[in-house]
Amino acid sequence: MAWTREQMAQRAAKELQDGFYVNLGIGIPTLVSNYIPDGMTVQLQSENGMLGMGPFPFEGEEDPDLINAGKQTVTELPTTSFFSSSDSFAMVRGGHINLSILGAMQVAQNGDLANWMIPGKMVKGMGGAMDLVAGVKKVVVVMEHVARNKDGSVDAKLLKECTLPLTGTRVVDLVITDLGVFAIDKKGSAGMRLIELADGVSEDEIRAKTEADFTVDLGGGARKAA
Amino acid sequence: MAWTREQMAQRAAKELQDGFYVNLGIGIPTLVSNYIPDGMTVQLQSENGMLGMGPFPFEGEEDPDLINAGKQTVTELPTTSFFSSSDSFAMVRGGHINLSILGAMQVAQNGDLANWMIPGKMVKGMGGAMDLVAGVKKVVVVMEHVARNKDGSVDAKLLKECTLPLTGTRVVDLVITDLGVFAIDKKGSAGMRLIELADGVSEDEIRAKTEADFTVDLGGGARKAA
Amino acid sequence: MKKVHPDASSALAGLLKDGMTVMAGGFGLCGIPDVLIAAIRESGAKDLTVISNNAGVDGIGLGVLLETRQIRKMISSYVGENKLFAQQYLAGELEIEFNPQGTLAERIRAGGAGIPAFFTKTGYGTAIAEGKETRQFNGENYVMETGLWADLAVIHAWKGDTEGNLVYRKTARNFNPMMATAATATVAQVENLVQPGEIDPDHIITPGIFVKRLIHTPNAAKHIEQRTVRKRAA
Amino acid sequence: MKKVHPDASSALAGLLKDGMTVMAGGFGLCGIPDVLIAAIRESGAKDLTVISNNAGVDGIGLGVLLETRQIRKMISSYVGENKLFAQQYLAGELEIEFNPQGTLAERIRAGGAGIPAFFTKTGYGTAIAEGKETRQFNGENYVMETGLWADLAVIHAWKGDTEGNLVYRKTARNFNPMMATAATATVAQVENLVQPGEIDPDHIITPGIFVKRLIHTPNAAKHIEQRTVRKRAA
Repeated sequence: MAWTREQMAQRAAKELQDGFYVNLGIGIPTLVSNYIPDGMTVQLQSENGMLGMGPFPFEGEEDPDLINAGKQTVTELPTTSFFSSSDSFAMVRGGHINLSILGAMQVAQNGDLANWMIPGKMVKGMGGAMDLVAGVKKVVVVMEHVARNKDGSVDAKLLKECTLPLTGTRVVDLVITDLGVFAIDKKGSAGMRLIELADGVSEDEIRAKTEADFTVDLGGGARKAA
Repeated sequence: MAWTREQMAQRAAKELQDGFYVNLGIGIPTLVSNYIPDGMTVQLQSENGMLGMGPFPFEGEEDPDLINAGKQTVTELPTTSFFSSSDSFAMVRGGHINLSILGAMQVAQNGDLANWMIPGKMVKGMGGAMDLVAGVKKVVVVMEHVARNKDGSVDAKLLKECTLPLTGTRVVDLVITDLGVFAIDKKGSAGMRLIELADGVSEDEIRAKTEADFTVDLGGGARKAA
Repeated sequence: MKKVHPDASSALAGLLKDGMTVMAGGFGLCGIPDVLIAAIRESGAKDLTVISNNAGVDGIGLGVLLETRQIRKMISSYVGENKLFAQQYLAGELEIEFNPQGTLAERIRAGGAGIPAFFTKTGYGTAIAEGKETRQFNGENYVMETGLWADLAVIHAWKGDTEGNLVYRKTARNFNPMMATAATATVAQVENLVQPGEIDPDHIITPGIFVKRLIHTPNAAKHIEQRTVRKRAA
Repeated sequence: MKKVHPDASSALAGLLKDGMTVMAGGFGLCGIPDVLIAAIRESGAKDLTVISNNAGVDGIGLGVLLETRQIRKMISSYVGENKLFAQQYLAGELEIEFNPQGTLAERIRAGGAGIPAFFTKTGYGTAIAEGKETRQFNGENYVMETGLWADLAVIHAWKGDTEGNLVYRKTARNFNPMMATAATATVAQVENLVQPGEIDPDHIITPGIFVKRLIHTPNAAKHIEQRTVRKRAA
């Protein structure tokens, strides 16, 4: 049984540490904020110019001047600070954010990431994604293991090489899918390692749905797979 | 009769225009603030992080947190804003300051300026001078026409080429000395022009005390001199 | 020097021309200079290159300049919310230059700070780096990006004094302060107009030197793109 | 994560080592982290490279680290007020790298912003540009300068909350905010310590992310280098 979106978010929350400053992308990454362990202090950064992001406002208390990078109304906390876009990305680019959790279309075994455009479709733009993956110390991708097409076929998303235009090269440290968790040696040559399986998911299932080469290291020694 | 320091400052004040943002160096340039014409609004910038600098404080009202770039106690005005050193020099380097008035050891006929070090003597540093002359739109030098040595001899300060280490190349627009005023075509090839004489000073006196080549343009047509 | 003007048309008088480059502040619909944008629409100035993180939505923000086809080119990081934009782009009527959001912000900051070029990791090895100089520093790969400068910047601020000193409110700050520094003329719309001295000088984000003209827009409409709320505990 | 420490020695514990690079905020004697500097002196850490606009005066500010010969090299824009500095320099005991003040400020800002190098007009054609890459952009000449990063930054702020959010007072801001961003560890001394939420989030200059530790120094001495006054009208 694969992990649900909530379970994937819960797994991603295990990457948090006390005192971390974290940027969460839209979609499943946003859910991670629901699983910050009690007693742990984590400040969320929103790249449009806010550190210390609070939850959505109560109805009737929305403030048009207080939004996150997904343009959603949010709230402030006692720890909040506001700053300009250049100061915000100085923070990102300068390596001050501990962790970025975001979605992806494709991840390659060397840590390459594609999540901003599909050739032939209308391009909306990369927003802050290229800056985040290039600048943040640790980058965690949370995504479905495979892409499901309208005709019912599936495409692998964990690849030897990305086929879509890249968001960044050698930027991903960890990939959490509905089937398991992979660590990537993005600066070195050790490639990708399968380090966890979702409940009831087998190595064989993962192998069948993964194009990338990976070794297996499920708490024991590493084994070569794929 | 050569101009006094006060008269040189008065002459420099004629370069001010309503709405100008101006940076004044230490020495005679500081005196320029005494001659801002009535009804004209000029904001003074201090490169340590202040725009809208007021006069010295009344005795007993000095604030250690409120100093100018010469480390002198100053006051704030209703128009004042404070900012960091990087924001301050972004303002300078970005060409937002209209006018910089500063002292010099030597000025060359192409606009080269030397005012920060004398080889063989202890070097104190250039502070913000190199940034100011490179970044500010118009640079006015106010200085004695010649340097008087301890043995009574004099050295020319307006030169064909500076002999001291440079603060900037092709940066000076106007030189006001105790003997007269020179305009410099710092970006072009027209060189230096004598455009005003101090009261009672002759072209001959200036020619004798100036090593630089210059043309003469005292309200009439330009004439070749030196 | 009187910087305060009675309305947007007066504040923009003499500053608009066909083919010019305009920076417009805001992120999404937050902190956008909508009153000044409306006046640009009224002016009819066309063939504009507009530098703005987003392109507004249909009928709001820069969307109103798309309706009248006054924009020839956008330099943005994300334009996803605008259907008219997509139409005009696919019809070849509109050019787009995508910049990563942080690169865009830094290019504007650099333009205003007299820095013609800088190096950044962002976009190395991607389509964004194509045709650009790359270089290694300490074993890491970087792309050279250039500073941006506009003929005109239109920005929105929360409060301004008559000297042009500005402060911003919450995330409505975004691109406004950098854009104020990176244009030949900057015009600001402020929700609250006060006298010099009424803003604590330690709180000023944009010193008046960067603001050529300003207008008071106390009743400018504010829009929410994604209204997200939570339930109150019962 | 408790950021507030009881005293300077505790706040610097584990962060000091011989041969390290330290940034110290302040301009002249204004906004200098003198309590933290005193603790560096007590620690005895030596062979320091210190990045600071000035070198203090004899017996005050960085001057106290010159007395104990803990500084091997200074990166500064102006060191004119310090006799001990001149002595040690002329004796060959102290190295100095002069940077134009704006270049120094921008190099620190760049280091903190992940920018390894940038171009500036400042110093083109002077001794400062020797050995550095130069390049033309739009017909103007520029020098390439690199970002700076330190092992430790010690800074002074007017007010800080326990999260490390900081605000500065008047011209005591100077180099402190950039240095906070450009070091592996930043330690701040604050004149006023408050709880999170007591500083308006629109007024915060240094967000807490940049501050690893802080101490409360309500009684730190402040010094005036050039006491200049005017007469009251009779």
